[in-house]
Amino acid sequence: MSSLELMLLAATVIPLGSFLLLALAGARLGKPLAGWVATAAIAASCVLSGLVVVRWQGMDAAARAAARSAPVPWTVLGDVPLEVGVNLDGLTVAVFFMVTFVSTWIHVFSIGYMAGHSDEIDGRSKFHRFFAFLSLFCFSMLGLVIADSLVLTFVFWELVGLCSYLLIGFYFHKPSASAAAIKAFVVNRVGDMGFILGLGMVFWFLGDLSLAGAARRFAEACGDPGSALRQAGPLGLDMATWLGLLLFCGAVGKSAQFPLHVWLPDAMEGPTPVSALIHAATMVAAGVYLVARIFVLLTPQALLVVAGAGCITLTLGALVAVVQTDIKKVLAYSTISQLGYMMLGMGVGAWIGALFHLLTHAFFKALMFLGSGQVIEGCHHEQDIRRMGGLWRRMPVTCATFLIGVLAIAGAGIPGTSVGLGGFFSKDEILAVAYSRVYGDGTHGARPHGSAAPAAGPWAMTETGHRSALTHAVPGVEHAQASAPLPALLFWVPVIVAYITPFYMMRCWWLTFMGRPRDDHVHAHARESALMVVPLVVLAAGTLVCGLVLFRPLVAEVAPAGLLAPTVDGHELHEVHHALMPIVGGAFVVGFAVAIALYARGLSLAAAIARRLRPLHRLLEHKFYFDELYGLVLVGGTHLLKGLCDLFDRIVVDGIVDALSASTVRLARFSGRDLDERVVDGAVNGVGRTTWELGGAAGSLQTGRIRLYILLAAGGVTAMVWLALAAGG
Amino acid sequence: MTGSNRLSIVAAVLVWLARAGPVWARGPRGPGPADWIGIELEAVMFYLLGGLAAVCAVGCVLSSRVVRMALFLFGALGAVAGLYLLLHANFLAAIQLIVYAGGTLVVIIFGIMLSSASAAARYRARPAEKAAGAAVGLLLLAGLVTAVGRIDWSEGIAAAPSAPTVDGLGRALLTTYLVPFELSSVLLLAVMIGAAWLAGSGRK
Amino acid sequence: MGSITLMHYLVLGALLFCCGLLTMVVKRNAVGILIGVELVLNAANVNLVAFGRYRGAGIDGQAAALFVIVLAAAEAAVAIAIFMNFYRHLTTVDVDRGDLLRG
Amino acid sequence: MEHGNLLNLLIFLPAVGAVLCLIVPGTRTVKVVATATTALVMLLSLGLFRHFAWWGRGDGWQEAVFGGTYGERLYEVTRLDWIRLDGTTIQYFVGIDGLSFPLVILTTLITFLACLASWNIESWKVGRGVRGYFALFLLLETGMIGVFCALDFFLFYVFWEVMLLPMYFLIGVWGGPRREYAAIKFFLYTLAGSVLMLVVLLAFHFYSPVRTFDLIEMAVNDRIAAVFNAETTSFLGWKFATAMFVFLFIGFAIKIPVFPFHTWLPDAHVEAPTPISMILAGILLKMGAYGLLRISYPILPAAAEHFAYALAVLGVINILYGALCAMAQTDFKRLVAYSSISHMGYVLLGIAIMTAAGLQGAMFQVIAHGISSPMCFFLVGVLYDRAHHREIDRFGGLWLSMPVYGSLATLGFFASLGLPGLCGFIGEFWVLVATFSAPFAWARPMAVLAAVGVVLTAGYILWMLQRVYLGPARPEYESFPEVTGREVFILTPMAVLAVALGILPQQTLFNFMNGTLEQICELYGDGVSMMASVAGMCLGR
Repeated sequence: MSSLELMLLAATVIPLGSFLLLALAGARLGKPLAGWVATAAIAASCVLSGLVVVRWQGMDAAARAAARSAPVPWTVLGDVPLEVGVNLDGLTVAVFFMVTFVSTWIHVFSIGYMAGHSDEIDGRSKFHRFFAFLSLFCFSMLGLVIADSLVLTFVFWELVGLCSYLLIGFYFHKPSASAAAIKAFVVNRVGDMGFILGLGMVFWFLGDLSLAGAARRFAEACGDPGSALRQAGPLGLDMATWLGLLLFCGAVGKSAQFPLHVWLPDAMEGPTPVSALIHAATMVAAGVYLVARIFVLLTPQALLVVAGAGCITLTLGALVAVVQTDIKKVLAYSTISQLGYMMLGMGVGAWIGALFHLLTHAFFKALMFLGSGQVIEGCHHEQDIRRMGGLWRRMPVTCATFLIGVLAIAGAGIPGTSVGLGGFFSKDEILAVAYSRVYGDGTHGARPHGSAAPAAGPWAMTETGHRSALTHAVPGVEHAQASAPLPALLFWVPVIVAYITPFYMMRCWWLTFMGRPRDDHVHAHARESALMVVPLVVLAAGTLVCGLVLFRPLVAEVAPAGLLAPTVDGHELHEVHHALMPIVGGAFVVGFAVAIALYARGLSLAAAIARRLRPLHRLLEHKFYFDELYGLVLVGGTHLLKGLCDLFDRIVVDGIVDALSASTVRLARFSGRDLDERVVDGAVNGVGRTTWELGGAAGSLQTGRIRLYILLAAGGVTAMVWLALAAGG
Repeated sequence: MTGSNRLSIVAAVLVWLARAGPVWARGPRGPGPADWIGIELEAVMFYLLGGLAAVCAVGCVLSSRVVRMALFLFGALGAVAGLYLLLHANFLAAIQLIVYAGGTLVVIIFGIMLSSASAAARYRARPAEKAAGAAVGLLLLAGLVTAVGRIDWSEGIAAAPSAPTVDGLGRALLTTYLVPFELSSVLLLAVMIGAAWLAGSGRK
Repeated sequence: MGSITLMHYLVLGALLFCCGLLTMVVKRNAVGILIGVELVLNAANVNLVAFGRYRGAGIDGQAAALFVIVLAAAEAAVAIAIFMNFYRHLTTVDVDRGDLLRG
Repeated sequence: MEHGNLLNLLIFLPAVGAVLCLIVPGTRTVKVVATATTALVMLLSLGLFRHFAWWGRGDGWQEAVFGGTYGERLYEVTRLDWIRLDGTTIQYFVGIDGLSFPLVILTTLITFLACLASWNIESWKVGRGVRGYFALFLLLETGMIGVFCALDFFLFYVFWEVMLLPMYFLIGVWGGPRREYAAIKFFLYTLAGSVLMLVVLLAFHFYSPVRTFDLIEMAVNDRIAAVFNAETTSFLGWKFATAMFVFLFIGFAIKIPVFPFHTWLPDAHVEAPTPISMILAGILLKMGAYGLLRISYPILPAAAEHFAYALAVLGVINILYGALCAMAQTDFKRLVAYSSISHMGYVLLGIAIMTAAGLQGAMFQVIAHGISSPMCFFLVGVLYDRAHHREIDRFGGLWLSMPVYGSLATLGFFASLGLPGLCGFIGEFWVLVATFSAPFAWARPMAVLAAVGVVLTAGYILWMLQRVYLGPARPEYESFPEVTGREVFILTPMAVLAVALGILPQQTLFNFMNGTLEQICELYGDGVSMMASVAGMCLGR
């Protein structure tokens, strides 16, 4: 293994060590120390991955390829060997650094935050348990990032889900928290069900479960017109598409895409740092990360589905976020919406843009969640923004850093220049690609990727190979679709939502920090905690600079070459960006303006509008009734089914057994003919019952009186004697 | 306790007989009054002892008090010991008396005394049970007697008289019957321990 | 009074046997049952020895009888021990009370 | 075939221990003797590793484990003539291969742990003897190890019955309130299976051109295979192979247990004392799967293929039906019992599809379930010892009052749920993936339905966890003592194995058994060639 791989591996394993230490001896370490152990662990990982980033930047393509070593065998599935290794490329390095960096500061924040939040339960401190789970999460997430095979990805994928479950349910004495934890896990499992089946398809058709091998075999199989992958499957889609779609199911669950988005808002029951780390910055982005990794296994139809899901999700999230009053719920729905943007980006082929957005989003969303945590902590667990207001006096740093986050998510920047915050570049890049796919000339599909396309790494496929594979594999309709313009909705809907995003974010910020205090009690006690401010400042700085400077090139260089969907980059980015400027450049200004206008004088104006649009408001307030629908149809259906099964078991199966036995006994008394039939039918308990009854009859002789036994025995002997005499003549 | 006196006298006689050996078996056997007397005496003794045994056995059945039963049993055992003498099994006769009268019966008496609270109590079987028992017993007896009577037993009458059997019995026990002999000693040991444990296990 | 044959002994044995059996059946006292058993065993012994005497089995019959006596003694000891236990548990010697094994 | 006496020792040492248990004085001594016996048997069984592990074989490992054909690589074989019939000889023929080896180790381990779990027998309040319990318990171990080691059908049958009776008494005498009902139900169900097996035993003997009870020879002898699988061989009007397969299947299905024959299991589990539940779920259920793989599939591959669809359907029904029923239970132990039914469905499904991956998954699931389900049952038992009831809805917040117990319980139930990194995952995943890629057209819908089971499993286990361990603490359970050292000692090996199996499936299991499983796959003959052609078509080669 190369030293880079070893460093990443070490950085992954260190949190695991921290987890074991805290799990076994956490209670003894005590309150602040346990937190610092976990923080030190993730900080060490962060330093290591920082070193990896630095070294990676200094290497040329050949050295980078050389740094990647062969995977080691893990086990065998059938006769297919499963191997594990470190998937060392720019994307891994970038995401790894992002995860460790954000995690480190969230850990620091948590020490401050959990000091007051972990002792609520029963007088027993769960402080160490929280950090143990957090360490386990870091391990799982980092493992997921470096995994180089689909199986390994799935393993860490589930572990991440487990940590999410444990952390959402951290306040498990609250029924709502444990219910939310279950919901998260089960909904994710629904997605994972598809993921498993997708892995089954990969195993079946490709016979190789490593990312690189699967991609290679996929290209080969698509190049073969007689391949089984080309056969039509259900719903008129071919098998290759189904393969990609099933794998995508996993991402739908984890990244809270429509229709499996329902778990994420509920997941806010967990402690706020958890919401920041898992349900905003890292874990939910894992779905997008997965799609990026399996991008080469997705056919045009599959990508269309991905884009569609993303488009629906981003709309849904943004609309619901508009009416939310819980500060964390607003952020949760904005996360859903942003994840939708990423998925849309993947679907339309903005591979780089989507990942870029993932990275920038991690920073500013973590920042905002921590800010909300600060607010909640400061306001004594008040989460309703309608009762806040005017907090900027009490929490100036939080207010400022939160604003930076809001600007970033809104895509604020000075149009026409390269001055802007994360979202300004990343979101607009996604929109730009969508634009070019919808209104472009369709030649992007064939355009080579340009200077950034690497020749090395598992993702490198010869452009001709892939393209010819597609043209051969997908003749006729599909080829036409591959280059055909996408539906215009895929561009216009996100653009419209890009106006909504600044609105609800500004609404949230304004209601929280600006205006007059609406609740004196909340306002009076509000204060900032020093330990918790530091991470805010660091993450705000990161939001300001890191996004564009560090990550985009790292990601861009691994983008799969020769994609059917174009990836706008470098020079071209600016071009399209400029072209789009009139459409979305001013979106954040408009959104902010509307929000401020609406809420500058408190809640009354908004309330009036809400009354006017009552049906719509209720629809949004109830999140489009998804929870109710699923609760009724899926949960209710399962409960109904479960009840039926139980009744079936009790009444029918056991009933048949018992009834057979009973009737056997009855008929046995009744008639020998019926007895025959029933015994042939073979009721187990029937035989038993009969035996039992015969035994009972014989048992009446069994008085337990020894004298009677002797008498009977003697009588038997007498009878035998006389019989013998009679027989003997 | 006249029964017991009578029985003890009989027993004393029997013991004497056992020590002396049967008078009619002494000396060379030949035709003559002595033989006749011997045969006659044997018959007399058989009917005497057999009758005693039978009477005692029937007494066992009929008496309702357990102490009396024990004494009747003693009588029956003694009578059987006498019969052993008649059958030239003098060692067995002695053993019968020593083991039964000296051992078993004492144990039984002890048993009766230890449960003295209810020893005197009479538990009577129900008449139906008695009737059924009597019927079965008599039928069985009749059956057995009929079966025995079917065969002419006179053929192999009176095998040659033998020397006192202690010597032969001892040899047989240590040669032919060595294994059962040893097994029975093991059994006795086990019974000793087991009976002690059983009798003691009720006490806590 | 003719000469005594094997039959006489066998009939006596049968009589003793039946008496023992009857004793076992009609006595509710546990000791009574034990006494019945002894009678039955004695009946068997009489037969054994008689057969040995009259059918030339020589010493074998006596040996068998000897073993029976040994076993009877052992049996009596165990039976009395059981009986003591029985009495201690149920404070009675009525075997009809010992019907815990009834079906 | 390497001869050895270790297996004889393993089989009969518990029987000796059982006799010892009957004669040593004092209940504590009895416990010590029983525990020492099971511990000794477990330690001795570890000696079997020298035949399968690389450190025991050195360079010859690969060949020893993966080489040869079915029945060639047998270890610790003892082969004695036992009963002579005319024309044939019933043999005392024991030996292990990769199929039985993990099961023997599992048996000795779980038995040892269950024996430790029996130490609080006085507190069960059944008022019955300690002596008899441990004697029967050890006798049961003899039967179980014997079943897994026997390679002669007759001997197999004998051990099968030997195992049945102690189980009947252990449930029926030391069980809960409805123990007689449960025991009788268990006994009659299993006896019904045994009777069918006896029919097959005799039929095999009389139809075979070579009079033998040797299971290996019946599988590999071409003359026997030709007669058994011929269309013209008929048994009471049915095709011979078909009839035999159905009979055997019903016998083993009762044990697994498969859907219509499963109702004995919840009753038996609920009434059985905790250690017996551990053995029942951990080992006895595995005998059905083992029997299928040892007898039905190697000897009657054609019939197996003929019934593959039916078996797969039953497997899927087991998975879904068991999960749904588990969800409906209010009794904690019943829930775990139904979850066993659900999990064993994966085993049946994996066996039914007749591919190497499926077999691997099924056998892994067998062992994994053999570790996780005793753990779950013991966890339930720990709770029952304290609360004296098992109503799920009456618990709550136990993780607060018993943090160590709560953590171990979470681990155990997540292992059962099939969380990656824990043992339950590998088996489920292998079976699902293998089913999806099986050479049967109906396999895909089956895989999809079976995958639904993954969600349902998560549903009922998490819901149970929520109701029992999470939520607000209840005052009546505040004072519950934390798990004792003995309980932790019992749980730890299972917890460690659950993790080890999940992370290192190759080193802990596949290395030992894949060779034999592939040999069994080769016996399928037609099935394998068909699979190869389909796979080749799929891969475009």
